[in-house]
Parts: sequence; C-alpha cells; structure tokens
Amino acid sequence: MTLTQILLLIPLLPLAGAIVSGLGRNVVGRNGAHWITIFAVAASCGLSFKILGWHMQGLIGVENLSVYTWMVSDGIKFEIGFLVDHLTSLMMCVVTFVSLMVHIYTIGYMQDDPGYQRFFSYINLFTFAMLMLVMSNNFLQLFFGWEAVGLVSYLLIGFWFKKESAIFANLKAFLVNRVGDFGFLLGIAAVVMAFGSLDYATVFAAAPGKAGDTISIIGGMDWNLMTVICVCLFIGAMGKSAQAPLHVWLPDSMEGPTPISALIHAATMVTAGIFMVARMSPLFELSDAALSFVMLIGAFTALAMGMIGIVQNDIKRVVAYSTLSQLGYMTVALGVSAYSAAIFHLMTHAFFKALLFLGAGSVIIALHHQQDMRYMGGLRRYMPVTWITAWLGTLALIGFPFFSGFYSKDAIIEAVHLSERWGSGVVYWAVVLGVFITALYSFRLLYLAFHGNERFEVVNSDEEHLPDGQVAHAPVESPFVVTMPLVLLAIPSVVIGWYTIEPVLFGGWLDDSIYVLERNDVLAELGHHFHGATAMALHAVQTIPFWMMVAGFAVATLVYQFRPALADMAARRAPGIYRLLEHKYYFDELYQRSFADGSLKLGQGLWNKADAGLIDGWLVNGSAKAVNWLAGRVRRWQTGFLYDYAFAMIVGLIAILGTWVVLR
Amino acid sequence: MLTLAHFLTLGAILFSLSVAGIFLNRKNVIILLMCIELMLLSVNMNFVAFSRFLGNLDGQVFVFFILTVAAAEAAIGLAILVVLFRNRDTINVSELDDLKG
Amino acid sequence: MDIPIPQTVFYLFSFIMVAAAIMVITVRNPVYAALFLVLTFFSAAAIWLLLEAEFLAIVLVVVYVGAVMVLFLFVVMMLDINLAPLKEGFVSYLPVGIAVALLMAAEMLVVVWTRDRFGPEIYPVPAAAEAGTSNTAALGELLYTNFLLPFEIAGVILLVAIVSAVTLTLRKRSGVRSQSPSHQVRVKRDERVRLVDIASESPDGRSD
Amino acid sequence: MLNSSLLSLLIWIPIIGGVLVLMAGDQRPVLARRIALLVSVLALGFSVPLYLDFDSSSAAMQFVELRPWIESFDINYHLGVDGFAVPLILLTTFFGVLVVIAGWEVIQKKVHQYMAAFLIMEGLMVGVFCALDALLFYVFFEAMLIPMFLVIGMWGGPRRVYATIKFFLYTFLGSVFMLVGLIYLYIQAGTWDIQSWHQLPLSLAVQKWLFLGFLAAFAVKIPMWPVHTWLPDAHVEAPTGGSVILAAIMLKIGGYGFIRFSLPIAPDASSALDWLLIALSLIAIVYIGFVALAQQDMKKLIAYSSISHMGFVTLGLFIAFAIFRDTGGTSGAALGVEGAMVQMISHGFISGALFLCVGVLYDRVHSRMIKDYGGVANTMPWFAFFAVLFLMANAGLPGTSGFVGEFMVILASFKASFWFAFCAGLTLILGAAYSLWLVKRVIFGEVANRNVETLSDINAREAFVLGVLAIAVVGVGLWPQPLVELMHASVDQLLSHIIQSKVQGA
Repeated sequence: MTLTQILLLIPLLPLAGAIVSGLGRNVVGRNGAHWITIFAVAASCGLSFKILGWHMQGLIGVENLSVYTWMVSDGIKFEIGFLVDHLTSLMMCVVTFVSLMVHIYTIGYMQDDPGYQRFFSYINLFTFAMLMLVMSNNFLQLFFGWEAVGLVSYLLIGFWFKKESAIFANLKAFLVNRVGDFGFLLGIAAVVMAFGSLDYATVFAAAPGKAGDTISIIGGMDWNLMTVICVCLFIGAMGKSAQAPLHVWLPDSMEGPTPISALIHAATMVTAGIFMVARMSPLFELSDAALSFVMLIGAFTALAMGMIGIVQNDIKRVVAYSTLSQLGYMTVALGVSAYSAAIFHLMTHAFFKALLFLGAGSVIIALHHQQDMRYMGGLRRYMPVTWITAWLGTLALIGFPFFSGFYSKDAIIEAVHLSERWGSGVVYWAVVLGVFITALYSFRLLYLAFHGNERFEVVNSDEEHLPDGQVAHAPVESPFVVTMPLVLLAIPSVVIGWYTIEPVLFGGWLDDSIYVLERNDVLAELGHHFHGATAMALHAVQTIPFWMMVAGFAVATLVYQFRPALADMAARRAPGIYRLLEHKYYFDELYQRSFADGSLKLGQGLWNKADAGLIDGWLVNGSAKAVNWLAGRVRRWQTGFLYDYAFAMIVGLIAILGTWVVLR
Repeated sequence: MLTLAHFLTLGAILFSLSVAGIFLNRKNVIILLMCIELMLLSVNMNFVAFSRFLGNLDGQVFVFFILTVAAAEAAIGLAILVVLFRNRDTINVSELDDLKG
Repeated sequence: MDIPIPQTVFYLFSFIMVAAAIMVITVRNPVYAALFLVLTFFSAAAIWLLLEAEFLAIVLVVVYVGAVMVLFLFVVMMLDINLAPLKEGFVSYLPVGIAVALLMAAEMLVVVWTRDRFGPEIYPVPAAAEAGTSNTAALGELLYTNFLLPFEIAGVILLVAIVSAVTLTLRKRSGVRSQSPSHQVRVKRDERVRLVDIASESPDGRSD
Repeated sequence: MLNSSLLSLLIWIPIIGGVLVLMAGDQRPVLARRIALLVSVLALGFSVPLYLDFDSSSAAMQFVELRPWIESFDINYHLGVDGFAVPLILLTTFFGVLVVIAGWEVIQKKVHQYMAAFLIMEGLMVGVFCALDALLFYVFFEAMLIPMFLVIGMWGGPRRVYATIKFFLYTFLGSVFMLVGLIYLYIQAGTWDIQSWHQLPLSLAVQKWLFLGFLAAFAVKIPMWPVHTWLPDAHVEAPTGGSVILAAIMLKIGGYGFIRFSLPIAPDASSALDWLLIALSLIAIVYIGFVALAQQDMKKLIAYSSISHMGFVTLGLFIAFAIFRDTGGTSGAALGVEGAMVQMISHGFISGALFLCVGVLYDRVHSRMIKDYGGVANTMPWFAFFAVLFLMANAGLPGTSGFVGEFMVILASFKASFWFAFCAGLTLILGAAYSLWLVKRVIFGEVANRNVETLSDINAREAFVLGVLAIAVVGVGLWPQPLVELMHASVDQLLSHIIQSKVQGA
C-alpha cells in the first residue's frame, strides 16, 4: 500500500463504519454496530501509530499529498489532500486513541439506550471529521473538518433529542460555533485574496513576503493584512475552542452523553482551535498584535472560567469549566509563541481530561444519572477504580510534579514569564492565579464526589424517576468496558509528560510544522534552563505555581473536607461575587436577551412592519387599492346608456379631428 | 367644374347630419341604426369619389365590402332588436342600462 | 347659356339627398324615416353614377333599397312600438345635436377646403371613361383576382349574418305539440312496451 | 443527426408528452401518471447526450438550431446552449422526473391536468434556457407562467387566488418592462439575435434604461428585495410540486436572465449601477435572513431562505464590477460568477428537497405550521435524517452543495471589499439560526401531539426522491469540479466581454 492509500484509510475507515452502522442500523444490530465501529477506529488508531512510528524512525518526512482536485475556479486550485508531519501524526494518535477509548467506554455507558447504533455511528463520524481536520493540507479541507466536527457535535449534544435542554444546548452550540466560523471564513477569504491559494505550503511560503501589506477596512484606515487574517482565523478558534466570549456553548454542551463530553468537548474537537493556530504559526508569527490578542483572550478565559468552576454543582459542568480554563492556558501558550507548549498541553490535557470526564460518567452511571454533586459523597468505598483514576486525573490536571499536566502547564507558565509580548506581565499573574483556582475546584470535585459523607439515600425501589438525593440501588463499580478505558487513559495521564516533554518541547519534534521567529522563541530560551524532566519536577518546589497549587489544595481540603460551612459563609459574605459566578458573569442572559431575542424581534419587526406592512401592505396591495379606487371613480362614466357611449365616441372624434386641423 | 372637394363636402355634410341624428334620436334604436347606415353611406361616398379621382378601382372594391358588412350588420342589428323587443317590450334606449358599471 | 349637365345633376341630387337626410333624423315616425332613407340612398346612387361607379350605384339601389330598407320597414311595422317616449327630449337635445354636427362639419370642411388639399391641381378631374368600358367587368376582375380571399370572407360574413339572424330570432314555443322524427326513429323496445307483472287471480276472486 | 435537434427534442418532448397526458383524460389517472413518468424520463435521457457531447472548452454556443419563424419581423427559432445554460437545463430535466414521482399518489384530483402542466412547464423552461432569439425567449418566459398559474390556482391552498394573482401580476409587470427593452434593442440592432445584441454599442444613458428594464423582469423573478413578496405567498399556496419547480428552477431564470441579458448587453450600466445590485443583494441576504427567523410557517421560512440564498447569486454576478474597479483585473471575478452559477444549481437541489420534505409532512398532517409539529424524529427517523441533511445543506455546511456557492461568492466578495464579505458571511450565522431552529422545533423534542404520534415514516417513493436529491447535494458538495468545469470557458468569455466598455462605439 502506498502512503496515500494508508492515509486515506485512516479517515475513511471510521466514515465507512459510521455509514454502515448508521444507515444500516437495523441490519447490523447493536453488537454489529459496536464491533464495526470499534474495529474501524482501532484500525485507524493502529495506522496512526504506525505513521507516528515511521516519523520517529525518520522513515517519512513531511508528506504533502494531494488526493483529488475539488474544484478549479478562477485559476485557484482547490484540492483535497493530506499534510502529514510530526504535528499531524501526533494529533492523529491523540484523536484516534481517545476516540478508541471512548468507543469502548460507550459499550458500557450507553448499553440501555435505544439509540445505541446511532451513537456509535455519530462518534465514528466524528472521528472521521476530526481526522480530516488534522490531516488537511489546505484551508478548504480544514474548514470542512471544522464544520463537520461542529455538525457531529451538534448531533451528539442533542443525542437525547427528546430533552428540551439538550436540543436547546445543541442549537446554541452550533450557533455560537457559527459565529466563530463566520470569522474563520472571513479569514480564509482574506487568505485567498492575499495569496490566491488555499494550500498551506503555498500560503506559508508566501507569507513572509506579505508581512507588511495592509488592507483598508474602514474608510482610509489601513490595517495590517496579517493581523486581519490572523484575528479572523482566531475568531474561528475562539468559537471552536470555546474562548471567551464565545465560550457559552461548552458548559451547556454537557447535556450530551458523557462519552462525547470526553471525546469532543474535552479531548479533541475543542482543541481544534489550538491545533489550527499552531498549524498557522507561520502566519501568526507575522503579527504581534494578533498574538497579543490571542494571549489576552486566553488569559481571561483561563482565569475567569476557572472561577466559575468553583461554584458549580453539576459534576460535568465543573469539568467543563475546567476544560475552558485549560483551553485558556493553551491559548495563552499560543499567544506567547510557545506553540509546542500549547500542543504539548493539548496532548496531556486530552488524556487527563478525557479520563476525568469518563470518570465523571462512571459516577453518573453508578448514581443512575444523578449529576449533582450535592447528592454524592463517599463514593470511594463503592467504586475504587473510578476513585483512584479520578485522583490520578486530578493530580495531572492541577499540575502536580511528575504528572503529565505539570510538565505542560509549567512550560506554559514559564514561557509566559519569559515572553516580552505586550501584556504578558498581567497574563503571567493570571495564569499563576489560575493554578490556585484549578487546584481549588479540582479538589472540591474530588471531595464532594468521593470523600466525606454519603449525601444520598438508597431506597431500593424500582421507580424510574426518584427525587434528588435518592438512588434506587447502592452504587457499584462500573463494568469492565468502562473501567478499562479509565485505566488505559490514566497511564498516559501520569507518565506521558515526563516521557515526552523533552522531544516535544525542546527536541525539535515539531520543528517541521511550527514556525517561530527567533525573537519570539521563548521555548528555546526555556530550553537553556531545561536539564531533564526529573530535574524540572524537582525544581518545581521552588516555584510560585507549585505553592499556588498547594494553596489551592489546602483551601479545598479545609473547606470541603473539614469545614463545609465555610463555603456557605463565603457565599454569604460576598453575595455579589457569588451571584456573578453562579450566573457565569451573565454571559448567557446577555446573549439571550441581545442576540437571540433581539434578532427574533428584529426579524418579526422586519417581517411585520417592512415586509408585510410597507412592501406588501403599502406598495403591493396599496397599488391594487389605488386601481380599485380609480376604477370606482371611472365606472360612473359607464352609464350603460348607448347614447352616452356614442356621445363619448363623437366627442373623441371631434377632438382628434380638431387636433389634426389645429396642428396641420 | 366638379372637383373632388365637392364630393368630399357632400360626404362631410352627410356624416355630420348622421351624427346629429344620433344625438337627436338617442332613444330610438331603429333610427339610430338608420343613422349608422347614413354614416356608412357618407363614407362610401368618399370612397367612390376617391376611386374616381385617383383612377383606382380599389376604392370601389372597398365600398363593395362595406356594403356587404353593412348588410350583415343591419340584419343582425335588426335581429337583436327583435329579440330585445320580445324580451323587454321596449326599444327605448334609456331603459337599457345593463352595462352600467 | 349652356347648362353644365354634371353640375346640375350633382347639385340637384345633393340637395335632395341632404334634405332627405335631414328628414330621416327629424321625422317622428320611423316608417317615414325609413322611407326618407330610401330617398337618400336613391340620390346617392345617382351621384355615384356621376362618379362612374355604375355597378355600385345599382347595387346600392338593389341591396339597400330593395332589401335592407324593406327589412327595416318590416321590423318597424312588425314591432308594436309606443312612439311617444322615444321622441321625448328631442327638442332639448336639438341645440347640442346641431352644435356638434356643425362643429364637425366645420372641421371637416376646413380640412377639405383649406390649403387646396383636394383641389383640381392635385386631383385633376379625370376624363370620362371611353364608351364601351364596363365598370362592372373591371370591378369583377379585381374582385376575383386580387381580392379573392377577402371576397370569400365577405361571403362567410354574410352567411354568419344569416345564421345568427335566424338563431337570434328563432324561438321555442312551449305548449306546442310537434313530432320529432329523429326521436321516433331512435326509440328502443324497452321504452315502447312496458311489461307489468300482475298477480294472477285465483278462481275465488282473491289474489294470493 | 440527434445532436442537431437535441435542444428541440428537449423542449418539445415534454410539451407533446404533456398534451398526450392531457388526452389520457380524467378517468385514467394511472395511465396519465405512467405516460408522464415515461416522458419525463425520456427528456432526462435526452439530456444525457447534452452533457456528454457538450464541449466545455469552448465558449461558443453549441447544439445550435436556426430556422426562420416570423420572417417579416426577423424572428427566428434560434436555439443554442453554452456553459451557463447546460447545467440549468440538466437541473430542469432532473427535476422534471422528480416532481412527477413526487406527485405520484399525492395528487388525486385531475391527475392528467397536473402532470400535463408540469411536463409543459418543463419544456417551456428548457426553452427559456436555450433560446437565443430574444422574442423566442420572451415567449417561453411568459408562457411558462401559465402552467404555474394553473398549478397554484387549481391544486393550491385556501388563499390560492390571491397568491396566483399576485404571482402573475408581479412577474408580468416586471417582464413588460423587459419587453420594451427588447423592442428597443430590436429597433436599434435590426435583429432579435441576442448574441448580436451583445456586440451592439450603446450609450451609457440607453444602457441604464435597458438595464433597469431587464432588472424589473429579472429582479422580480429571482426575486430580489424589495420585489420578493410574491414568493412566500406563492410558495405557501402552491402544491408541493409547484413549490419545488418554482424554487428549484423558476427562480434560476432570473439569474440566467442577468447573465444572458443585463450583463453582456449593458455592461457599462451594470458597472455604473452595481452598487445598487450589491446593496440589494446584501439586504436580501441579511434582512431576509432575519425575516426567515420570524416565520411560523415552514414553507414561508424556506421561501424566505430561498430569497436570502438567491441574494448570493446576484451578489456573485455584480461583485465582478467592483473587483474590476478596485483591482483593474478579472482575477476573483470568475470566482464570483461561477459561485453564482453553482449557488443556483445547489439552491435548486436544496430548496427543492426542502419543499419536498415539507410536502411529506403536509401530506400526513395537513398543516405547514411549525407549532403543529415537534418530535417528528421519534416517529419518522428516516425523514428526520433527510430533513436534517437538507437543512444543514441549507445552512451551508461544507461537504454539501449549499456551501460551495456561498463559499465562492464570499471569497470573491472579499476581493472587492471586506464589508461585502462580512455582510454575506452573516448568512453563516443567520442561515444556521433559522434552519436549525426549525430542526429544533419540528424534528427534535418530545412528540408534540396525536398527529405526530401517528405519523408513518417515508415510503419507498418518497425515500427514492429524497435519496436522489441527497446524493446530488452531497455529490456537488464533495466534488463540484465537474459542474464548475462546464462553465469555465463561458464565464471567461463573459468576463472578458463585460470588462470592455460598449459606450465608445455608440
């Protein structure tokens, strides 16, 4: 098999799986569906690792392959093809591996659901779309994958389409993403205008030559072309990677089944924006303004969204806000040109956040779809595997030394520290404070869910819907298909940082995909201080972030393990802040009132007043009425008497003749 | 010397008279029909005169056709008149205003 | 003094014609009106003879006077018309009618007599036709060659006029008994004979 | 031999077939349906050689037929196609088959007349696309209204009389202005040949009047804001097949008219007035997008979304002039014109499919109101699959045909101005908003009422029609090259023609 064929197989196998299990769902049955889809994903995962292996052995380099010509218009060749470099192969492995884990997990999680086959079809389709996105060698295919993952995300958030909240959330997710895509598409249009091509290689090669170009947007004011392109593209990333203020969809997307929260809304799709910016590094590097913008947005998201996580009670929402916050970290890394650090954090985050989500899902199954942490507690006795893996995931998330999250997050914080970009001083303190907050909400979650007293009652009833705080049966550890992915994800969550930091961040693994200007290259500077992963972890004890994390741990332990009353007291003491956090800074209310209701009202107004009122009522029906009125006047001349008609004829005759006589 | 103008004048006078007739007898359909015949006659007069003075027989052919049509018209008109009278018991035009808008 | 015969004829018949036309539009009785119309047509025919349109002159007399005007008279006499209301308002319309007619006549005369549009210079008086030329033959030749199709159409128009006049005036009287041969021929056996089942009577006179 | 009269066959087979169907009479609906299907498939079959034998490397008119028709006025029966007409003719014959199948058992009343009306309309529409004689074009253009008028008037909804009269008067009023323009051009050029008119030099003032005359006809047809209000009414009252043809093909005639008449005959006026057209297009895209959001009636919603999408067609066509002025070259303009063409074809598929979807629901529940539905996915999963697919295509999802045209036009409009692209791009949000809100209210949710509970899923016939359209929509989305390739040469020729001023020679 040629390389192109292998590369084609990687996304097409999941697509085929999706089509077979989706359209032929009654033919293949439940078991057929999961076997087919899992085989497809496993195969593409195996092939992805094979590609990664070839890259590591140096058997293949940067492979830029065209599959077919989508369209040729106006001399611009739109092609579909694959760009496989180190960044791509890394992403392919992360995507397919997490996807495989989620597929297996789903067998357990969705076992009673009537839409079993449909679900497998969707997640297979998602894998296809995500692979198309990361493997693309051009903007068009990138946008295809970009929207296709959005589509599958839409379908999966609304998977339980009878639930009003779910179908509200999926509509919201799609529309907010569309706002981002709107910017993204403008960015792509700008790229076409500037470069006349959508091919990465062509564009990136030509980019330095266009660094000084300007574009006029608002009469007379010239904007730097690269800044416009990059800001537009980044708006797309803000939508997909849920950066404030386009983050509002992600918490709501937790209405979907938990496996997809892990796969789409933690590990893969939401990181597409990060991946995209890293991929576009040759463009972003040319615009300091755009990078500053990226960094500030990321910092705001990292800090502000983490704070919301502290007050949430829904276990999945806490993890979701944590995801937002971590995505903010990645964005900050992009903003300071530490693209490799962003990708590194993306990878570690994919493992530990998927783990946390799946762990949360395991808890939710055990409690029969109870997601409110106020009705949990003490679960460690019932579900040891979930408990331990959740601990490991949490330690990775807060950045405990030696765990994967430590390496990636610490690298980001240090990179910010070293950066000289405009605004990096403030951002540094924001991300450091973020560490405290991360630790606080993470341990809050652990304590509320697994430790302390049981805040639920086992009633041993067969009722379908029990009131909050009651469960039908005592919680038990989830089945093997659920715990196995937890364990398999826990392993990389713990070790992958230690194992890969050196090649990914400092070893030049990503040098063939990422371009950094020398003056921006904070990671190179960081590399001078790097003396191995172990040394870095040991050194951490002397750094501020470590003590921030410890402080977060301490506060969480104090409040949630020993003095629960303190939390309520804090809420009472600062009601303003509490309410602000509980209402998520009123973003939802604002958007609902201004954009959703506003555009509906605008639409109704335009329709009733302008369309029906002015155009139809006034112009169209008005002219009909005018004709009617005029005819009503004129008809009085129509007396019906012959002699009146004759008279009119004769008068007309005389008039015509008279005119002729006078004129000639 | 009889010039074309003489004949045209005769036609004009005849035409004007029939117009006046239409005015004066606006209620009597029969006389109205007669006035129309008069009008056609005046037109025919002009045709014949032109035909003679231009030395072209086409004008006379035209008169021939006008006569044909006028005959047909008179026949149908009178038939309508008969039906009208049978149905309405009158030929008074001022009572016929079904076309009133 | 030599009396110019054409002029004399022209003025004489013109006078009769105009006078008769005035009578047509003013007399009360439609019968008189029709008769004056006949006179008008006669005079017109005479003038057409002067214009060497012999065939048409004869046709005018034959068709109009002989047929159309008789038709008029028939209708007028057949219909029992109350003449009184038909002449109402005659006097009140008189001024308007005269004014309109005068205006129109004036306009037309202006056209005819000004700028010498139809004077002898532009339309010289043609010489009289040679003896032996037949107006009828010439006309016939034209009609059956150049104007053949219009001529056919004229025939169709007349046919349509006949048919329509007949259908318009045809009426079905109710209560009149008449035979319908076609209906009689098409009759079927079942319609002609009706078989009725009648219960047979038993000897004791009771039906069972 | 076949190719020399192929276009005539494509025009007259459906028309004669329609007459045959009419002769089947009211008593034999099955026969009428079968003949109609046969005829429409035959027409589709004859359009295959049209595609295969069409030489896309040439911009010249092909399959030309030229016979005198009314010699005293130099009117000819002159047919021919180029890269603009061929895709539209293929679209027409394609939908000719689909509407016959779609109306198979749905129409029970006067089947023969229904089928005949559609077949005759199909022939007339093909005629519009291949007429090269202006008067012939005009005859087809107007004649087409009659079957549509009858279809809406006879098989339409309760307010059909209002809708038909509005439809007819609107379009007729517009085309009367065009007729004046055509007659003027005939007097100036001494011929009705459209291609000669392209070369006719005209002063700017004359061009402007002509342009406005054509605009009146084609803007109503497309329709552009603010002469669009006939469309929602007509769609709402029309039977499903009528809506499909109206949306899928008839609207395209407006766009085709711009390409065939306005742009090449009056290029200077088009250039001088392009601001007007671009402004109206952008208003259509944004304003109508908002209006669509507020609709309560599914058909109205789709009708408004059609108007919004057709805004892309006019935008793509007239953006070319802004690009000429700004950049001095044609680079980017072809993208706009080809985008407009692709948008027309794609909109044909998508809006046709959406109206069929509404028809499927209407046949079962007899309501088009959104509030009467909810949770349709519970009882009609296959229908839900198709409906979501087509609505996603309507929202311009990449991988479906709806994306391709919009994408090309947005790319081209960015060349002209950032703000054009900005306004046009808003459709990404608005289109998704009204399409997916419709999905939420109709397809998703709990079963809303008894009607929805008793719904039966689509039958094989409906699945076939929707499936064929789904393949078309996805096919064009994944590989638009064969479609775009057809018109390269014609687009290039059009652009090199309209970039030159015609004023000098006058």
